[in-house]
Amino acid sequence: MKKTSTLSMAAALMMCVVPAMAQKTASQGIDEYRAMLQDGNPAELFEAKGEDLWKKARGPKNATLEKCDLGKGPGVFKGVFVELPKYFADTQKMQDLESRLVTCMETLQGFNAAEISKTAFGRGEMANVTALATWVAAESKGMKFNLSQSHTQEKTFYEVGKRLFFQRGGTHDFSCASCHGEEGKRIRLQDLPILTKNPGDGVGFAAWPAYRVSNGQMWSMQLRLNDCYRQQRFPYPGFASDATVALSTYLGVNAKGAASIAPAIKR
Amino acid sequence: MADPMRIRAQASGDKATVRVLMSHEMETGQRKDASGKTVPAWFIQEVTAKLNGKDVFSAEWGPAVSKNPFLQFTVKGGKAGDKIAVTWKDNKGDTRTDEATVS
Amino acid sequence: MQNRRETLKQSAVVAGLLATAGFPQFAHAAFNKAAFDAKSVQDAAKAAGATSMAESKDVTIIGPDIAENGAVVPLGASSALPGVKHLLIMVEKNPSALVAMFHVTDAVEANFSTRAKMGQSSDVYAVALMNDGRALWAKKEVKVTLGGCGG
Amino acid sequence: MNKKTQLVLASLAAALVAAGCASGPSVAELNALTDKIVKASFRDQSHVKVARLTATDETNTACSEADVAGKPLDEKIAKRIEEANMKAIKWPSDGKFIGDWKQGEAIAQSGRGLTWTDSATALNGGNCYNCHQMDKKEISYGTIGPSLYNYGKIRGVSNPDDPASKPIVEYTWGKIWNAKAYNACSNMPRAGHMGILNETQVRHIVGLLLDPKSPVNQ
Repeated sequence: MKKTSTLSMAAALMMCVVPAMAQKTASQGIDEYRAMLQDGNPAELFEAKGEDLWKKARGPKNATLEKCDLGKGPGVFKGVFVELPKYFADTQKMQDLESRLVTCMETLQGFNAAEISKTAFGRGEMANVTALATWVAAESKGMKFNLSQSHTQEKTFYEVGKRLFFQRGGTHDFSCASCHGEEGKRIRLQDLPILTKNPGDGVGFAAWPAYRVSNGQMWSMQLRLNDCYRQQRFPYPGFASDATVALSTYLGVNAKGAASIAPAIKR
Repeated sequence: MADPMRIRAQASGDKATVRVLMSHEMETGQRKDASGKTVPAWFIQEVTAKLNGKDVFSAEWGPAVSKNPFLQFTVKGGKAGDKIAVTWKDNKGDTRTDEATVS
Repeated sequence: MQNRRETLKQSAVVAGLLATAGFPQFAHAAFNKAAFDAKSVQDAAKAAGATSMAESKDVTIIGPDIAENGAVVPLGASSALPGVKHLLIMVEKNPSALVAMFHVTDAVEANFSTRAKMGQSSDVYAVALMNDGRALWAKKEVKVTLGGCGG
Repeated sequence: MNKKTQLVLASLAAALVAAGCASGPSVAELNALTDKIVKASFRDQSHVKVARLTATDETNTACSEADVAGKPLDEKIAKRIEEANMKAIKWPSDGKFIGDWKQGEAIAQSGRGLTWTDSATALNGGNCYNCHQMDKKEISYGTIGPSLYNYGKIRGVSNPDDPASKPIVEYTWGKIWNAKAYNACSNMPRAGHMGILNETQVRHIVGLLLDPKSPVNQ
């Protein structure tokens, strides 16, 4: 059976003109809703918990995290968030905020990093990693993203991250770019940030960790990426795996100059 | 043990606006878990507040208040330096009190 | 000199006095189960003590026109009328309408905000329950949209 | 597994430096490294297997590569991909293209299915509203794809059974079944081809788009 005609193709193209007027009130309404939620972001609850966890002696070694080196020297937490992921010489690895916190929990406090990485989001020590990440991120609020690209691995991870971003697969042929490759698009009523360049202050990479009102959960960047991959119908990305760190590197480098608003409040 | 609340109280003129975030699941009792079992209701039922030790506010809540609840109220006569203490009690009898200073 | 038993007895009396006479305006702080179990706006108001209901311009309900997610819908109720005893926030189409009941005292303004769960688009109500038993209400419609990927 | 891959990578980088290659790894090396990282980072979860990534077809690999390069797909390859996908389209077994628009609307609304948190056996949704406007009453629609409001009406389909409507009816079926038959690197999933929707469901979606009584055409 032979199908398509150029005529129907032309018709398909013609319908691309979208009436935007009727939508205006809906998106204005949504904006108003979001504005109402800004005052009183429950992420503050997790922020407070994270700060407490940083200072508390815990784990088999009964130590605090106050000597943790998140990239700017032991104990420095201001400004580290907007420079991660980066290469760490001691672990010889590219690490994002969460994987680095887990490293500190292992080396300083004696926790088992592999065990933590296997724990489901929101449970046990993983929930503590998220709270810590929320607090550390909050300590860089308003600062601009500025990831290093000086180490070979930092450049290589950017390139790998770019390939992951455009990788089509799964049952739906989706890649990250299917939703985040063009400006001004929406899924349902959600605006989709373009992530191949700086999408602006507090958008995309500069908004997470964020509190999700739809499920009342605090979501770290690792969970954000994990759920993107889930909805892409991809298989399960390991926590702080090279793939998620490489993708974060790509997004973080692209976000250069964007001011962080993390922790944000999201749908 | 429940996590601490976040209380912000700000004086302006002759009153203080109090904003509270509480850490609580607020289970409706109508949700089912993965195995199909109903998750029992678990929610804050009573919220009270004291200004410098004197009762000023009370409310009753049902399970339809959102998870990790937000509350805002305005205390007459509240001024900078005053102590505001907020207490919640849930349907399991668990309770928590936190205090903040009006700024 | 008091013996131990008498001391106990006396403190029990003091506690009893405090409980009943301490703060009359907090006498109804116990959880009103009937009101929160009631299905409709009318039944919830009745269970909270309303004897009549009327719409009023002096009661205000604040909420968004559209909620991006029904799990968290910011709602506020207020009234400048004298004689308001309780302010109630209700969602008509929830399984039980009553979300929150705030007790108005001399110490606070009759102006409260919280956030509610909404199962679907619905009218939301602020109901001011007056000292004389009248329930004065205001309502507005809140549309709840399906966000995200519709999963 | 993290460490292992990164150590491999480190030695690769070291080798490149030793060879005096200051410009870093080549495109082929980066592609190979990405494949390695994908294999090491993703795992099976429930019914969702890693093979969904590693065993994907030329349509996806070629389009991904073009996207990374930031260039459109080579015309010849695009043509070959479109032809292969066109050939793979299954037309309705009973010749009936138009289903029940009401059921089509429910399928269009649903974004469920095929994630690792979905049941492996439940019927999947079509995800249509995620990207397209359809029924005008639904304000929560996406804009990744064009608006499909009045899809049939605009194309002059007043009776889908009329032979004059045949090209549009068939194009609509084909586009839903396998969008890549018409545009090799389309963002649109291949709903029938990849087993997202079954034949009956595709029929209902075609009904939603082309039935003059469907809210899409009001």
